[in-house]
Amino acid sequence: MKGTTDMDSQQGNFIENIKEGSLSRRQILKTAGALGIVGATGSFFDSASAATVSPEGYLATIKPRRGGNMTIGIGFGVGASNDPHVSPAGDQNVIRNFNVFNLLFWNDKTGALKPALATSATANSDATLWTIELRSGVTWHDGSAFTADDVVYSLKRIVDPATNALGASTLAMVDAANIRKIDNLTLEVPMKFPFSVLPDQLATKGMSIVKDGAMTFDPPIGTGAFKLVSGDKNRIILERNNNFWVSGMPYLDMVTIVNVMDATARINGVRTGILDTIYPVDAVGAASVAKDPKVITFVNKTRTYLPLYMNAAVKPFADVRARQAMKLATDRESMNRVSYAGQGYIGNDMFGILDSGYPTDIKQTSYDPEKAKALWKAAGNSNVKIELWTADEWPAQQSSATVWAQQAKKAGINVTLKTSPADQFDSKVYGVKPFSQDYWNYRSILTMWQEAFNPDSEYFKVQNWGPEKTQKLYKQAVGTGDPKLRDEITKEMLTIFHNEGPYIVWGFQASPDIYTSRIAGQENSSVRGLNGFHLETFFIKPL
Amino acid sequence: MGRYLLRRSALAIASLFALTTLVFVGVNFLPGDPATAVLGKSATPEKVASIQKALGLNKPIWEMYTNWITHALQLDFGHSLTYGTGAYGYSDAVQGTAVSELIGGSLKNTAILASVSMILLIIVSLSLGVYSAMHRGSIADSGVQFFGLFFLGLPEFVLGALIIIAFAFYWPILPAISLDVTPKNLVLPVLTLVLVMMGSTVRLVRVGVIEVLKTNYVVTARLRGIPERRIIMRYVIPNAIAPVMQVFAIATGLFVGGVVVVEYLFGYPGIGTGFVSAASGRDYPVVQAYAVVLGCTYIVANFAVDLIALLTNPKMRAKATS
Amino acid sequence: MPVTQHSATGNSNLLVANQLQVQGNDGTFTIIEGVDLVIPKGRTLGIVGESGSGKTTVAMGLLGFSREGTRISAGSVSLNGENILSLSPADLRARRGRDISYVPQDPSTGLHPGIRIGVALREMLSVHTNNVENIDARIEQVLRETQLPTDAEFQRRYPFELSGGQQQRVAIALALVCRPSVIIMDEPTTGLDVTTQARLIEVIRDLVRVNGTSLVYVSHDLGVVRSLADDVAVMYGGRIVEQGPVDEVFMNPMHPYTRGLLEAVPRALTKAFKPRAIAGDAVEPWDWPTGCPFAPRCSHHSPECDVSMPAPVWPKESHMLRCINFENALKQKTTLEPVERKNDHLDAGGQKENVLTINNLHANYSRSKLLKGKKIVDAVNDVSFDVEAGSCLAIVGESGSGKSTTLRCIAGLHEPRLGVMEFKGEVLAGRARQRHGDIRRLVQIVPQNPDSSLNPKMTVGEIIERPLALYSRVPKEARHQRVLELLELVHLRPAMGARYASELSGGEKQRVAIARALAAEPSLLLCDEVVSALDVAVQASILELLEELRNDLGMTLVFVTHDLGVVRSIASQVVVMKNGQVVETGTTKEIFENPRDTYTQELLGAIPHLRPTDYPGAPE
Amino acid sequence: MSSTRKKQRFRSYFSVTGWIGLSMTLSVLLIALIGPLVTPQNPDDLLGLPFGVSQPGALFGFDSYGRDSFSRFLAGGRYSLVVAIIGYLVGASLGLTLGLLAAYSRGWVDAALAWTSEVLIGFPALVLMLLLVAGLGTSFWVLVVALASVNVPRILRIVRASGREVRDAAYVEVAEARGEPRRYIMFKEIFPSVLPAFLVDAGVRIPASILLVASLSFLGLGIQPPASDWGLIISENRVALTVQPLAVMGPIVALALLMIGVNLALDGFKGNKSSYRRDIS
Repeated sequence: MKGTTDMDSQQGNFIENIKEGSLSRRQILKTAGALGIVGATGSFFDSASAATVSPEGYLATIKPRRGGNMTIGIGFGVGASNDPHVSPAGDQNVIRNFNVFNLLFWNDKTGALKPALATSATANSDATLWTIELRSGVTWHDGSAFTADDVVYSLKRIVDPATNALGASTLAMVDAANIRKIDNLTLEVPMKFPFSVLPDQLATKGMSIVKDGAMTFDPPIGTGAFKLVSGDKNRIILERNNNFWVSGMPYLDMVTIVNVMDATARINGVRTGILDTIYPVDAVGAASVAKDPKVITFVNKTRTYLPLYMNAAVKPFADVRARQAMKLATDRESMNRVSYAGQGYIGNDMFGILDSGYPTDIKQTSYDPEKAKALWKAAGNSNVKIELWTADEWPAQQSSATVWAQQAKKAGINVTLKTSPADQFDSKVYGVKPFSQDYWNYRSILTMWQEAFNPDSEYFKVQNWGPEKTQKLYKQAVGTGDPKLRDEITKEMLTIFHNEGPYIVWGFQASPDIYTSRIAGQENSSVRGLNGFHLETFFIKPL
Repeated sequence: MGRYLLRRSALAIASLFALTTLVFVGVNFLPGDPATAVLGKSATPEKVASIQKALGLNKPIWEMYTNWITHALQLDFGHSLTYGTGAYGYSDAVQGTAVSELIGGSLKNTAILASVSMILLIIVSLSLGVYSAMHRGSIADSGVQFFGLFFLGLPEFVLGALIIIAFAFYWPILPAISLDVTPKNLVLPVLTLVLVMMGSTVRLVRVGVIEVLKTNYVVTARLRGIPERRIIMRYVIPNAIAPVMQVFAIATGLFVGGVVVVEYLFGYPGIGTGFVSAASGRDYPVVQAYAVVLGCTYIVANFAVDLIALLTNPKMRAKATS
Repeated sequence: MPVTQHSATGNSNLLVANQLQVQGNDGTFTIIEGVDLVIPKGRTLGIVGESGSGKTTVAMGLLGFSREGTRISAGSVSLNGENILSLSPADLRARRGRDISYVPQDPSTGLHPGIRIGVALREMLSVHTNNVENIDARIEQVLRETQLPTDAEFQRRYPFELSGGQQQRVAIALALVCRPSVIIMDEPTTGLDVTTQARLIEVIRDLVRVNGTSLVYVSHDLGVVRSLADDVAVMYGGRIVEQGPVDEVFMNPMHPYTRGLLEAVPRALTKAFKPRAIAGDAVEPWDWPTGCPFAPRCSHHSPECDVSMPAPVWPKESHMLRCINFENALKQKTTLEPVERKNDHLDAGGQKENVLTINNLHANYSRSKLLKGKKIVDAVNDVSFDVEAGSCLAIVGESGSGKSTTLRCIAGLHEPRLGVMEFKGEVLAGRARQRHGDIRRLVQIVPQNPDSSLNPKMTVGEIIERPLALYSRVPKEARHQRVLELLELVHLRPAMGARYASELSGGEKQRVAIARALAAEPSLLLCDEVVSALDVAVQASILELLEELRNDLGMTLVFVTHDLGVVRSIASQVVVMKNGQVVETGTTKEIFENPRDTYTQELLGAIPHLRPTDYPGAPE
Repeated sequence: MSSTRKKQRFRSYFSVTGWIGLSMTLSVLLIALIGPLVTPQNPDDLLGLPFGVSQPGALFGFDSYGRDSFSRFLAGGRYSLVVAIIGYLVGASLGLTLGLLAAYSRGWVDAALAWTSEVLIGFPALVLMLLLVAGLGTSFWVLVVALASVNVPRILRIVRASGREVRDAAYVEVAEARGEPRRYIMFKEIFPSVLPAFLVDAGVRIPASILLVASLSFLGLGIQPPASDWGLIISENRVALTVQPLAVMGPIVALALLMIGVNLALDGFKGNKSSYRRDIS
């Protein structure tokens, strides 16, 4: 769709300068997501018939105001560290880091790349040197000024092996030793090889900008909309950063994030008004509150996806016909219905839906048990037994796997569903078992490719698929400064991926949010629920 | 009596020692590498090595043990692998949050939940148990028996859910989840725990009291014309108390399990929640500390019960003194 | 309705029970029925009977009390002319302990373990009297009366810190402290040593005489009742079968049951005749026949006996009994054989052969518990004696004398610390398991308590068969036959083989235990208080059996007992023990007729005995 | 002993409530055992809307995935029942042997066993199981071993306690005096008397084991989806207790009936009339 193309329009400038305050609420409202709020009376499951209210209509009547406290219930994942570069992946960490620290670029609710601490990033003609201009007038939570030194320090720290940062491989193309400050608000980032989509990389979650020299983060000093007041393993308290660089925001005085491990307890919390909202909500949870008039339900049609991966280096998945049979044995509608209440985008074994480089003209693969059976047989797998490993780690993970196994059996694939305890999935299943599940939040097509499908990618070993022709295409894509050409190349790559790839991408996550009626400022985000974690946009409804 | 106390304490300490050893051995010999478990999807050989170093896994087991136990004796259970800036052993300079600091708050919360429930449980089971033993066969007795049985049949996770529906949805007077420790927030978790445990304890108290009522000295006291009230207060309860306390001590084991489930159900910020998440996150130092704390509860409860028995039974007291 | 002569004198009758009946709550069984009792002021009534005869139920019924699961279903109890059964619970409670008091059977369980003696006495006074002033004086007085120490230190003691005799005196003091006009005592001396019992009986007798208190004294021990009571009621199957002044009833018993009881009592002070058992077992409440409960065991049984419970008759003015055939029965003269033992003659014959020799035996109990240190209690201290082949040696002594420990050493259940035991010339190892197979077989033990001597989960047949299998003396096929033979040997019906211990009476259990020992074909049979837990009527039959087996099978018996009467009726040789040491040994004749040691003399003097004239049909 | 009395005793083996309890217990066990064979629908098939309500052919409506709740209920009892029973049996055989050994041995063997079991009991059952399952995964045998290790020390304690009462009984001494081997005394003389206490304990412990497995499933660490299991069914569907209660009611009621039934049966068993009469006389 739109997104990056807007920014790519200026010649030589990959990124459009964004004026101060351009990220206003009004603009957000204009570009609101495709799907509206499900009214309080409508059921999550028969929303087709329910009256949906357009976000403009809903929000236009309410003026945002300052003040108030919002309590968010989250099942705290494992561990917590205020160091944004090493913080584990648990939602509580991501939300805290995202709101205490800032990235240079971030995705808005449509997925469009927007400048945050940077105002622009400009590459030279062969995309080997990037010049990043920084926003002026930004201050750290301790009152000191934000400068290029902070960014230089942060990027070097991320890449430094001693830090053990989670995002190190995301910046593998950066020649970190030679990152250089030009002036207080400008720096130069040299590349190891031509790389034209650096801003996309910089918008991923591990790229938080920390203060120059920061080693310990108790308390964390960031530039984000909120300051950390306190945080332990059960409760995180954030308060408004009055000097936040987006004027007028945030609205809330305080945000309390509490640990409620049990999903049912979280939902009970919203239904009884103890929690204002929770994250995440799955289809089952949303269904259980569908008729509750005290709860507002939002459905975010996101670009997050939960593919089933096949390790292409392992029998029977080494045979492309086997992989195709598996894709044909997938009843995407059923999986979408059970896991996403029928509200997610149906997947066509490719990622990057809604991006400009996504091929929309490829025929949708649909459930064809007969053809699947024939292909599976042709690949010589009639008597092969396979195991599908799942866990209850991610929303919809278990339900989608359960449905898949049921449907695949009907297509003659002898599959057994195996469930691992959630906490052992990462270590004992993911990348170990040849057929299991993966979870990817939104990132651009090329960033995704860089993380998983080049032989030197961090997660390549999980599926071991990456034919030479796609590797060549990838090099071309990141080497070109022409966005149109780049889109053409990614379309070609994804077509190959669709035909031969190791992923069964059966759908994109419809992520419901539920709120108590006092909360306003909700938006539909195609990135993730809870306004894509942009807590600065929430406010308390005036009485 | 002093010598008896000394002996009993020695036994308790020995039990504690055995328990800690067991915890250490149990946690360290469980299959699965804590380093990869902690790091999950992002494990690299370097990160694994640094975690192993932080945990001291590269040292011989006996050295790990002596190290751990000497620190544990000083209530130092090491540092968390998953909490704090230096968690995950990413840096040599900083370590994760101290385990004692990490579990301190939740321990207090659980102590409140558990002791309020236990005290209430003791009061309720004693009064209902004594009453129904004294009025055997009456309608009230049958009622107590029936309700005891009814609650016996409902596990915590069912009863808790039903209680939430009753008192937070249909009759919304109490919070459905208990995010912090206030009297109002304690009501439903405590109610759940007490009702679930009551099923068995009331019955056991009743049986215990009936045993005492059958004793020769109670019959004799009646025949000496001692008033009924006095018989209950002076003859029945003091003699029923020791065996009944034994019941409660044994119930602590069950009780701790119940606390874990109830905390989970109500989102209560206690060690139950902490234990489950630390176990699932393989934060071994934290798991060890929790296991020691939970085990201690039982040892301490038994110790307390023996003390009560000692104080209420002059015969034992005399033996202990001699 | 006049019951006895005394009842006519109105006022002087303090306590009168009229047609008292106690039933199970569901009404399916009756524990006592038609009980008429009169206790005049200052007199003592003894109630005697076997266990299960309902005497304790009567005693409690006199206080308007019935045990859990039972209720007083008919009759009245009047105290000073007032029917206490119609009183409100509170009024009844106020009478108990103040006007009529109770002394329980077992003082060690009848006293609250956690209340100090002084406190308990004070409690009685504060509950029952308003007079607060003289409490201390009254407590001191009652302690003196019961010959207990009066000092404050004693009053601060707990019951467990007292000896058995002291505990019972405290129980009596509690019953006495409010100066009731009637005291009910339920077997207050059972379980006490003879010497202690003798002293306690003195105390009771003095108290009753000095205070003019009426006393109901329940006991199974005819000797005790004989020495203490003015009147006696004999109970059987929940009814009073004979009643009258004690002299009259004991010297002139008319009911076949009373006569049977008197014949069954083993006597220490005369060798005139052997005790004789009453055939059959005592009847239990739910097995009551419609007629006379004693009829099934009665040798004068006639068809009319089974029709209904015989009505009371008064052959003499004050002598009541319930039997329709008593006149016929009285005509039949009983013949009793005198005590006579083979071994008495062996002494003279001089062909001595010792089966067992005990030399300088020392044994102790060391209790070592984790972290508790060792505690050594001397139980047997330098004991030596010989047992002649074919004889019966009795070891007598009071509790704690070491008599049972000595026996357990011989049986290989307790390892002696020092000393040598020789059996047929071979040294006996301390533990049975270390002993040579044949020695293990030849020495067998019959334990004390019939209730725990048989495995309740095995049938009688299995129990008796086990030694046959263990020692492999009998081929497998023949074992069943052998079990039947052994049952016959101990006078049990073959059908008993299929029963479980819980279905047997005490006497039957003891017979099975003996049969089990006999199955090993032992030459030495160790009997540990084998009759002490049995009713007197059954006791005699077991003694008869042992005597018979010894004569027929040529076994040697070592018999441990505290009952001198039993000793006299069975033993040829006696070892008297005290505090772990032997104080005197000798033939039965020597010990009983010419005791040399003062302790032996004391023991003999302490026995509450029947009088020579108490034996109907006794040969002079 | 008359035959009428025997009959009376037989009839009074269980009181009326005891019989009710027994039949409750047996019917739950029956459902659990034959349930999987008689499910009207395939319990894994997606047949309706998630949390769809009751309709013809779907008596209890649909569960969180749209599967037939009734069929899943029928299919959901067997596995945890089998796990619980095998886990119990493994634990019981070990606990019984060690308990008898402790009861008979006295001395240091007894002290060591008693003390070890006390220490092990110090670990709350659920916590011990969580630890083991966290380390070893959730396969059938891990659950069995975890349950067994929970049960061993507890059974040992009960067997030891009631064995000690028998240990000093005269008939055991007589057997010792006869020179009987240890094995004979433990298993032939002592064990039969321990049996009633052991069985009463079994009656409580087997349902408790079932409940423990259910609690574990509830916490997500026991039997894993998509298996149908009562604990899991409750865990998966309790969120909709207000919307589609029928999805969870089957297992809830079954577990409750099982626990109540077992307790009623045991109470009824203890209230045996002949022993009551023995008390009186």
